[in-house]
Amino acid sequence: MMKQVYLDNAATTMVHKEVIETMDAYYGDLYGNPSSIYDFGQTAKKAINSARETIASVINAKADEIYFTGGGSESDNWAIKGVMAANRKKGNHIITSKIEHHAVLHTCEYLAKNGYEVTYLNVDSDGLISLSELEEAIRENTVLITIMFANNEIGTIQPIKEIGDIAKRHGALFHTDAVQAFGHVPIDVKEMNIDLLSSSAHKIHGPKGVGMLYIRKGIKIDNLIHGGAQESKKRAGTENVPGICGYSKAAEMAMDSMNERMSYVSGLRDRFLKKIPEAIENVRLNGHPTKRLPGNVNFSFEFIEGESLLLYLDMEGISASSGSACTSGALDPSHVLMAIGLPHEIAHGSLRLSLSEFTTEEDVDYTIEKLIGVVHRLRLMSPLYIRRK
Amino acid sequence: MMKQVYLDNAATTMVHKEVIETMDAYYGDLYGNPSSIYDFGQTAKKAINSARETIASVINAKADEIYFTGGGSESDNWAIKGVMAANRKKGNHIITSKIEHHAVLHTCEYLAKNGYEVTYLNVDSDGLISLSELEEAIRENTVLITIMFANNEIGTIQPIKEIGDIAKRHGALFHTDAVQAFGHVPIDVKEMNIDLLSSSAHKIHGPKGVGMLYIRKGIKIDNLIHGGAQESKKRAGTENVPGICGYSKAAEMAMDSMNERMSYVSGLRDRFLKKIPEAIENVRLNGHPTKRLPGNVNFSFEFIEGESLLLYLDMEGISASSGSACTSGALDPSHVLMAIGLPHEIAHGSLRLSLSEFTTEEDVDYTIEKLIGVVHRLRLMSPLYIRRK
Amino acid sequence: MYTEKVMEHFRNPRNVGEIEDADGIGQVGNAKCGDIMKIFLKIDDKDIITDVKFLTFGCGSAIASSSMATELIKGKHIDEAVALSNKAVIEALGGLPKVKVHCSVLAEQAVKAALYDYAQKSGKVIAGIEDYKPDEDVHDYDDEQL
Amino acid sequence: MYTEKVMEHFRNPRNVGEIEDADGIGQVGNAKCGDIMKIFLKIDDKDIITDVKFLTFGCGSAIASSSMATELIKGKHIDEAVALSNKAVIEALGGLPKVKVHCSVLAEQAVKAALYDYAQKSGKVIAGIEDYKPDEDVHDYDDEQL
Ligand SMILES: Cc1ncc(COP(=O)(O)O)c(C=O)c1O
Ligand SMILES: Cc1ncc(COP(=O)(O)O)c(C=O)c1O
Repeated sequence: MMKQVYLDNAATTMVHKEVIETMDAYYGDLYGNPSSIYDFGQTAKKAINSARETIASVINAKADEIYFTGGGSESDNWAIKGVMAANRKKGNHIITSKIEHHAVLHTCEYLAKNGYEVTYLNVDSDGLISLSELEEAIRENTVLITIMFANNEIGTIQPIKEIGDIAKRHGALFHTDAVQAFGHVPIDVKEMNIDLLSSSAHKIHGPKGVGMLYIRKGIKIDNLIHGGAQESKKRAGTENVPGICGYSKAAEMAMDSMNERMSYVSGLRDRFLKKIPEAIENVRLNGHPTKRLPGNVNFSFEFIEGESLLLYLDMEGISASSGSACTSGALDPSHVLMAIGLPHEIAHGSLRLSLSEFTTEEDVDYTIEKLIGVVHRLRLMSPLYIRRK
Repeated sequence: MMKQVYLDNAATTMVHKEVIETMDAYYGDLYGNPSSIYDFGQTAKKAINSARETIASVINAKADEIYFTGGGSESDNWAIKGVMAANRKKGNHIITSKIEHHAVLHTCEYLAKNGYEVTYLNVDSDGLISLSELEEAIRENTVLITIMFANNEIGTIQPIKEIGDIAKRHGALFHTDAVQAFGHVPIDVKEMNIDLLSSSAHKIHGPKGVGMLYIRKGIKIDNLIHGGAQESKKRAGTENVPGICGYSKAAEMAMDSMNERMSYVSGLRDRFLKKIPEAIENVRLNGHPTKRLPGNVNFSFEFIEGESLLLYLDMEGISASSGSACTSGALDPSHVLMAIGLPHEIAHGSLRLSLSEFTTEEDVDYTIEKLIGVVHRLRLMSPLYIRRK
Repeated sequence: MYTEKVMEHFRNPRNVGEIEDADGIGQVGNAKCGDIMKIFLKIDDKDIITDVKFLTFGCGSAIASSSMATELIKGKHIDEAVALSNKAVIEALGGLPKVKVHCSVLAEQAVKAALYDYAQKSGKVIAGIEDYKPDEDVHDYDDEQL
Repeated sequence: MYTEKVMEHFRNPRNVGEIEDADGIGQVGNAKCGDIMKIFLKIDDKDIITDVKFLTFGCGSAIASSSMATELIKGKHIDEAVALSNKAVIEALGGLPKVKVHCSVLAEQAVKAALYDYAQKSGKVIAGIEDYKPDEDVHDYDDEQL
């Protein structure tokens, strides 16, 4: 069989065996509904409450500040719509950045069409927001600042503690989309003054379709999903017990391995960051050189287009991703690459390699070797490259 | 080991072995993200599209009218909030019934606090709405009629086709919460003129945390969860591939066994309906005697309270549910039992037994035998019963 | 949900029943709210509670609270019994869920009601029962905590 | 996502490269939009396309469409080549995803542009190229279908 190298861990991750085992127990004999009073249901209830403790401990929150959801997108939507609806008396202004995930951006755009005001902060060429621009953007009626912890495409990590301080100082609430950061880098909601935080299980080798929203005690927020009394009446719906327990197992494993894993994975990342520019000319690193996720590598290769690059890599058994418009069927390349100032034609040729603890040094070297060939092949087909010669 | 009789299938169901196997494959090797273009992701994409076909076939819809969600509550919230937001020009009036699930009722109450108008239709003592009351309630500005297919507590099945006809005749949209009906009784969205329909996988031996909303082609609806382009841009979030495939497997099995299962399960139900009143005095059947879900049994036992009843049954290995206020920590007993006109003290003593294809005749007889003893024991403790003697 | 102690009292409630010739009978709660407790006292001439029985319509913790309350006052002097607090019942039960705390209040009130009845019938004055009002609604639900 | 035929042409694109002394050269698209196609034609005195090459900057279907289009016109008379439609390219590829249909349009336009260039240079009139406007934007995205 051909070598398989999975380098799209920012999209989704392989589920840990231990996580599958945990879930199977709850799919199998322990299928009770946690809202039921018989023994069988109470076992399920205990399981999700212990999961709540575990998840809370990852970000130094309290268990009763964790609300389980159906994923990162739901958490982002809930945080923003819920806080804005519950605080209408205070104001209608949101501050966010131009490089947020669509779960935040499209939510803000929807609110903007419905009577809310949104400021989209710029980022510099490394993808960092400016703290002074943020501070200037805050107004009397600013209710919420929502800035992602780490970017899913270029990996840049924002100065979260500083943003939290500014928010606190000005009496605005601070939500951070930590879907890419949770379990990958240390997070302390107390120290960083984070009021709300989104996470999603499938980015840390847990199941798809489960996530959580941390809501600091006392924050006013409307429900996004009304109904039953689950999740302290804040998020209705029969609890996804197996998913939640799998999420907890994955979080526990992520916590236990955090330090070791960070240094291992960022070592592999730095191998890519060093070797690719050495091996291939006309490449550009996207994202901050050091303030970036341990597992994120993002380069633009001039003169070629990302989708073809991905497909040729796929033929070599390498799974990766691109900010090219063509991969998504969109007209423009990724809004993130545009926001850091890449010209369209360079943005089209971007490649994201996202690593995990399962990535090996051989994977890295194999990928670089194949990448050299594929880029060369595509350039020889490219009118932009040929003209240049 | 003590005999275990699970009679709370309306709360949640045991997951089929075949469903767990299906899911494990997608948790395991096939963990790719369906939005990715490499082979690996495309396999996942094909899997969810084939699931869409299967689920659609259960209700005679088209595959592209099925949108996967995180469960029945999300589907209900989305249907109601999404349709009302997208059709504000047409009006702001919703018609629903007093016995809807909280996922519908609390959503309507939330909208009522935010500038919408809601009419709550009465039901008769069997739990049926009145078609003439419905027709009279429709106004110029009525956008949506949302009436559940079958009630989760008392099992009563509404005249759905007739409601669909009325909605169509008056140009209103018709949503039905079919969480309890999907896969249990035949549904044909075309013939019944249903515009939107909610379902949830864990009620048909599928996984918790997955559901769907059927949206008839051409219906205007806003997103509830904004973000990525998944689900034809209508419902953001990385698809819960294992959950969706498990849901599909469960739906397929439900379809294949529907006729046989309906007659088997309703046979057991009728055994309960016949034997309980024969064996125990001062009982009242709740819900319609014949227009009810195959698996639903609901009785009130005078002079006793539901939670104690459940706990004593639990000690005999029987898992069931009650509309008693005490089980939920609420002040009033279930709004459904109130709406069909039960006095408080009788509503407090209600017991729901919900069956499945895994229920046996021995289970029924064992339950009746234990029930006789437990009811007797509680009555001997009850000042209401003793006074009466 | 419930502690082992609650379940034990629920499973095997002590002192269930009536006392035909009771010296004091107290009933609190109502069927509408889902719980009624009725307590029967037999009191000797030294004001010692020699026997006590209860009848309860209510949930698991209502039954367990009744059972525990009767145990706690059995053989006690009425002055001790009147001092029985709902906290003592909760403590003896090893705790109650927040939403069920009213059951212990109900038990306390049922004891007081029976003692009040005894005081009325016997013409005695029991210290500590002065503020007892037999018809007060003892529900103290805290919706936030449900 | 792509048919086997598309993938086959993408994997092994035919006629990649330049023709040094081409009789007609056409280029369409732009880097901003993510695809550029350049087609080189060698045409003999009987107006037969004896050789054709392409260079493409673009996605998988852009490369496959270029490859297929060059195959479809190679050895053909220019009157036949000018009639090449994007539909013919799609058909020959066994279909394209809706969002990728513009790639086939681009291929059709690149062929037309090269023929137009040939017509300009040679002073010939090619029936069917009258409505061709070399600078038109050929993107026809249908956002609904993305
Ligand atoms: C009628 C009805 N609607 C909605 C729901 C909510 O479904 P879920 O728990 O999957 O969110 C349920 C079950 O809990 C139900 O019975
Ligand atoms: C930064 C970020 N936010 C939100 C999401 C959405 O999470 P989910 O797919 O679990 O809804 C993702 C991943 O897709 C992400 O990377």
